[in-house]
Amino acid sequence: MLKLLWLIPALPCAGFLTLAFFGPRLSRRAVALIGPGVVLASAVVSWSVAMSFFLAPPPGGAFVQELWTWMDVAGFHPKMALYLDPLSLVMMLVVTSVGFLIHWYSTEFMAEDEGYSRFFAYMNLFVASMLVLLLGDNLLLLYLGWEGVGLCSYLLIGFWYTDPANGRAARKAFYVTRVGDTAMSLGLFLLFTQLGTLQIQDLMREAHDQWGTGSKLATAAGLLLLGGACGKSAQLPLQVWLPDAMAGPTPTSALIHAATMVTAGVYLIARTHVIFEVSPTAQFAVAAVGAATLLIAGFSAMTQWDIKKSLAFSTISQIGYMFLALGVGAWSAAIFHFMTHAFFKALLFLGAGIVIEACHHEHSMFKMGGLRKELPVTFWTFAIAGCSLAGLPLVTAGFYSKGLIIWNAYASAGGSMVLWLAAVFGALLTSIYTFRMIFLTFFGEPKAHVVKRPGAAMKIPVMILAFFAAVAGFVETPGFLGHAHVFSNFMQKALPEAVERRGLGMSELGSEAVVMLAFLAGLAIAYFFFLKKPALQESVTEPPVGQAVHRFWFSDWGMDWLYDKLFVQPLWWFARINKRDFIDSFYAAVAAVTRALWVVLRSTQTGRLRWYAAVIVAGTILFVALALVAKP
Amino acid sequence: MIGLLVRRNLLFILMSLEVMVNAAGLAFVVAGAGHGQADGQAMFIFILAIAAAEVAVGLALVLLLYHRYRTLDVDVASQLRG
Amino acid sequence: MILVWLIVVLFSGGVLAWIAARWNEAAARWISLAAVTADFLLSLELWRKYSAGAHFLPNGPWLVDFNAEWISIPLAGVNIHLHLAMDGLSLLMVALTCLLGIMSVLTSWREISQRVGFFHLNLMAILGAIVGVFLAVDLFLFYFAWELMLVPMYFLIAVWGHERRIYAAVKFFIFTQACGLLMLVSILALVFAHHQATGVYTFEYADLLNTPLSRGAAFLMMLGMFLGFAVKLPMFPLHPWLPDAHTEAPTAGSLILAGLLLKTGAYGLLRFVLPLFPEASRDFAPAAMTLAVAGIVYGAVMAFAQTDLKRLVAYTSVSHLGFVLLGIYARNDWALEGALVSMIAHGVSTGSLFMLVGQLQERTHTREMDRLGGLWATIPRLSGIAMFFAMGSMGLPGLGDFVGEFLVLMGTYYAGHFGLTVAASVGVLFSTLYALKFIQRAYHGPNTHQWKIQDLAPREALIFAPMIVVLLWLGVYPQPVIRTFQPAMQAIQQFSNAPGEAPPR
Amino acid sequence: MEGLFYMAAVVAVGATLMMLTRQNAVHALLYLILSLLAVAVIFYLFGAPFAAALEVIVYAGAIMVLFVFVVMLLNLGPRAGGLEAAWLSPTVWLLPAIMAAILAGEIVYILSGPGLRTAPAGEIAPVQVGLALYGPYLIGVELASMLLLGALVGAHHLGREARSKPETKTHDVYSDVAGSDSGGDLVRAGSDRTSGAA
Repeated sequence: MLKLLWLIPALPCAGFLTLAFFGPRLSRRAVALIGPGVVLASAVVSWSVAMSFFLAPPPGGAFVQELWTWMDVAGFHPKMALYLDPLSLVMMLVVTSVGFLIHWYSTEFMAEDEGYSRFFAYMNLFVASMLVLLLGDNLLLLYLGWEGVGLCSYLLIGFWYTDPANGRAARKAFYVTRVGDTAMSLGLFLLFTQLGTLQIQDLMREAHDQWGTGSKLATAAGLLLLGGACGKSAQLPLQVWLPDAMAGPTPTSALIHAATMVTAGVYLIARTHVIFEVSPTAQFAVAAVGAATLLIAGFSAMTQWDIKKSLAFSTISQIGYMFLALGVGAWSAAIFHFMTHAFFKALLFLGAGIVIEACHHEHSMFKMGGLRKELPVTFWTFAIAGCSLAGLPLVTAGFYSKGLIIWNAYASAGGSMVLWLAAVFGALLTSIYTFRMIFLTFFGEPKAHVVKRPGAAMKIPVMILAFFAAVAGFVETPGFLGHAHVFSNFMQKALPEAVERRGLGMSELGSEAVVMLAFLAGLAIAYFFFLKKPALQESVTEPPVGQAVHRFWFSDWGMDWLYDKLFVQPLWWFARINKRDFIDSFYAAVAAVTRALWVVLRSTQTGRLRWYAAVIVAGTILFVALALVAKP
Repeated sequence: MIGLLVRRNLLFILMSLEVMVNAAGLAFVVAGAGHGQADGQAMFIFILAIAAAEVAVGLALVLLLYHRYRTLDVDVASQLRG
Repeated sequence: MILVWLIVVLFSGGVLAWIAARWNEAAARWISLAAVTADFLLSLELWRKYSAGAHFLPNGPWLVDFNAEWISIPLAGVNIHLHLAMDGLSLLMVALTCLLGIMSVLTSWREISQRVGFFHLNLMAILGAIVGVFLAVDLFLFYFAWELMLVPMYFLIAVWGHERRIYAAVKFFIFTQACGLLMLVSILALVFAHHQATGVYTFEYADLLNTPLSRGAAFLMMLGMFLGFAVKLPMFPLHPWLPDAHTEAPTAGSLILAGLLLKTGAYGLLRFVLPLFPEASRDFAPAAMTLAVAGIVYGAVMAFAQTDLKRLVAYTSVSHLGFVLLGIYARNDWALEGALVSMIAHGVSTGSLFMLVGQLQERTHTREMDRLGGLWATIPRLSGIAMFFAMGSMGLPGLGDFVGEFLVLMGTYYAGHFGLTVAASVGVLFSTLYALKFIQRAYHGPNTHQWKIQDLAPREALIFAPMIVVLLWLGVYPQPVIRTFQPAMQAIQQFSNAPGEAPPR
Repeated sequence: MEGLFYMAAVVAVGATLMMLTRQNAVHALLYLILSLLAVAVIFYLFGAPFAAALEVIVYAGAIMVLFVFVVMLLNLGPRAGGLEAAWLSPTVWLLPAIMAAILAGEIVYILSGPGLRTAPAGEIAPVQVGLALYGPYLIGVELASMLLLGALVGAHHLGREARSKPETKTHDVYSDVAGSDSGGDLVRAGSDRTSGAA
């Protein structure tokens, strides 16, 4: 079955081609069949490949399928090859399954939208490029998928192109991710010139052999790759684009900006973990970026009124957790959190989509309320996902994955007390804004009357995801709860084990207990603030300090304003003043000088005879004088 | 030569021109005499021929000019300006 | 003999079209189309024959060679040969010329209505001259073809151009002519230096290759030739003629201008400047590369600043050709291959962008982006294709441009110019700016002016099909192209005994 | 001998100066003729009788007569004289005078060089001149004749154009030795003799 590996990315690609060329002519039903159908087929193939991978694991724990040589230029010969190992297998399964559910959901969500076939074409292209990214055996092929995914996010964010605001948001997303991509390409150059190959596996071996730990080159390469990852996964310096990316249709946000694309950065760092192991500084940078981002995004998420923006900030925060896990060396924990996060975040977005659709495209949470009774299914699934995000102990998957990361943040080699504290405080923030969202939308007195009930195509995927959000956690349980390490054992082959550091001040149980405490505290605060006495909110945000802080957090810690001032304005200013291309004026100046000379010379021809005679005489005088002077 | 430059009347210009040509002829003859060869005078004859031709054409032009502009002021005829 | 046929077919096609136009114009178009297609088939056949194994002829790295007496003055000992020769590099360049030639004939099918015969004569003359430039190996013949290229191009812009065509045509002519003369001076200087050394006047490329030159003289000659080519390949300070020439030229004109004329500059650098003056080029390389990077960034920013569609695309060519120049002067295998691949990819992608803008202008009679907008609804097919090529020119992986740019950047990095690579990658970043602006202002956004225009007819869409296929093919599997370039590159490397040691095998 | 030379020289220069400053054209003409005759005397003193004769016959005789004809023909009348005065304001004299002075200075400087102090070495008979003319200078003579022919045709043509106006034609009596230049029909009908405006 492994031979069919190439089929997995090929199917969505074929879907894209058919929809792109013949889409407008096909009926809506046909498009609805092709779009999700292709992704379903790809999911089925990937599950069967997974089965054969489990049953008969290929030698060395990885399977390489070589298609053709991309280019062969004097020593640089990247191949178009697909590489399957536990890491890419898990990612692939998540992407295809969650992808299919979202496709199925959007058949109804986008039902009355006129760009129906175009939407599914882009979604299929996205799944295809994401799979190429995951399965790419060569960093260049990974880069191809990387940019393809960026392109699709641009196309899908700007899907409703009639509104220029969407266009601007889409372009902003593409510029910022492209900044990350440039950093990453520089990293690729560095890696190739130093280590002579871009084949990931050989690269890892070469990096391990040639670079001793702490070598400056490895740090540089690591930081450049981190730059690329930050761009794509909207981490600290480059996270401004994700909140604006909510301008796209909700299924897009669910698929791209929650489950799959934003975690591409996590995948990249996990895939090139050897480089980060070799240079501790780069690894620490990853952890630092992760910790800082999760706090900042956590605070900002609390102040958002738009339900999707709040979810976007929560995504940034959760990915911050994954980066933190990667930073401290808990590779499998990060991937585990990725899996659980994909389930409940996609579910949250889909739920939000239903809610928005129900309240006649109303995005503001404050205008919704009391939807508990009208949308029961949505409420329950949304609540499950919310609890999983916040980390409801013992029952939800989120608790396990986040707990593991928080524990590793303290216990593992790169971990420290500061990181642990940041992680715990982040957990508190997470539960606050999650329950704030749930209470605002579903509890309290109903402000908006429900316009549209979700149909079957929306409810079933949501329910499936809810099931996964709850169950997925039991694959990896902490020591005192059954000590199941199914997931990390499986990942063992691809990623190194998180090593405990000695002299731990705290046991895993203690850390889990603190996390539970944080969850409960968050729940209480949210309940107290947003359900019991809504008036209390004004009391916090009214005083000038509160207002300033609120505005500061709301605008993503002023990042937007800063980047706008730093990059966008000067460019526009230069474009405005230099439209006429000042180099051109040099040549225009040359033309002007010649014209001026012409005018001067013309005036010498007065037409009067005597003037000419005088000039002749002057000439003779001059020549005679010259002759005299020259005569020795 | 001063006349050539100063006078505005075309006739006077021509006359001063004649004087200049004559002076050249004088120079030639004197030089010829000085060296004792006849070349100077031969040259003088050529100069005479030139002067004659020049005067003939010059005066014809003067007449035409007068016909056209009714005056002999040389600055009037400056259409060839600029 | 086949090389001569390549040129003769084009010129005769032009003349025939001119004559035929007197009776009926469609005939002229068909004749010129036939001529260009015949040439294209010839070049493909050549490629098939030679791509198998690049076996060289005895006298140097040529695949096909044709040498005939042309001007010989026994008295002065001058014998200039009609020496045409083709190697991997010129083979592909000729193929590109014919491909874009077919495209230009097709696009001007409906656009050119008055004086069709004369138009096709000019078109064929340019193509013939360009093929001549790519094949000429005798410096005198090369210069002859080089000048021959300018005149029909001037007519093309001046007669069939748009509003400010005379200004643009004259500016184009002065720019290229002035620096062309500089090149002539350096050619002659080289020939005389050769004469001094060996006592024989020859314009033969092979003989001139190893003329002993003093350092200063070599540098000056190199500079003269470099300027001659740098103007054609719009290097940063010499580029202002390009936007004007492009905006004012008819679609076919700007297609040929962008697709081919710029390549002749790059080809000249590769074929003549690097091998003929190896040491001088090596000293000059850092300066040239800085100028190239300046060109990349400046071109991209300027493209971003434009509101006229064609000017935007013109400035993108400045930026892309900056990459080619960077690649040429980085002087190792990757950079050279990258420069060549991006030359072809640029020819295809920018050529098609010009065709698209031409079609758009035909329908909306405007090139100002402010007055366009929201066209995706009315013309989905044209907008889709425009999106594809805009992505191509942005260097999206999977399309031809990316392969070229990536190799060039890698080569520059390998050549030790870290700062330049970073600046160039920032240039790539800026390319996103203008590509997205191009799409946003023209196709996305609200349809403020209620454009109701008729979409691309299937026949017109068919024109773009080969271009899309070539760009994709270059992006995904550029191997055959690279393999054809390989021997030519080895020869050039070997001639210019580049210091960059052979990359790790 | 020396005294005679200096006297003639003074007369020539004086006459020329007087010619320059005259308003009336005829007066100027007469002064010019006087200066030419003085030059002829100088020729004679320098032992070039043939040249002197020629000067008198050709120059003073034919060319000056031509001038007189033209002046009479143009019939400027007294009023034109007044016009001349306006044009001769002192400032006009300034620039040409300076230039003339510089040029004169240069020439004197050149002539003041060595070896030009030559007294008249004796007479050069016309026969020597004739031999020289038809010896080495034969080509010169031919060319001179062609030149004169050219002048003849030119003057005739220009004259004819004037004739295209309704006038009668007269024949010019004098024709100088080297060639006859018709000078065209110069007499105009008296009727439209208006005085030319400046």
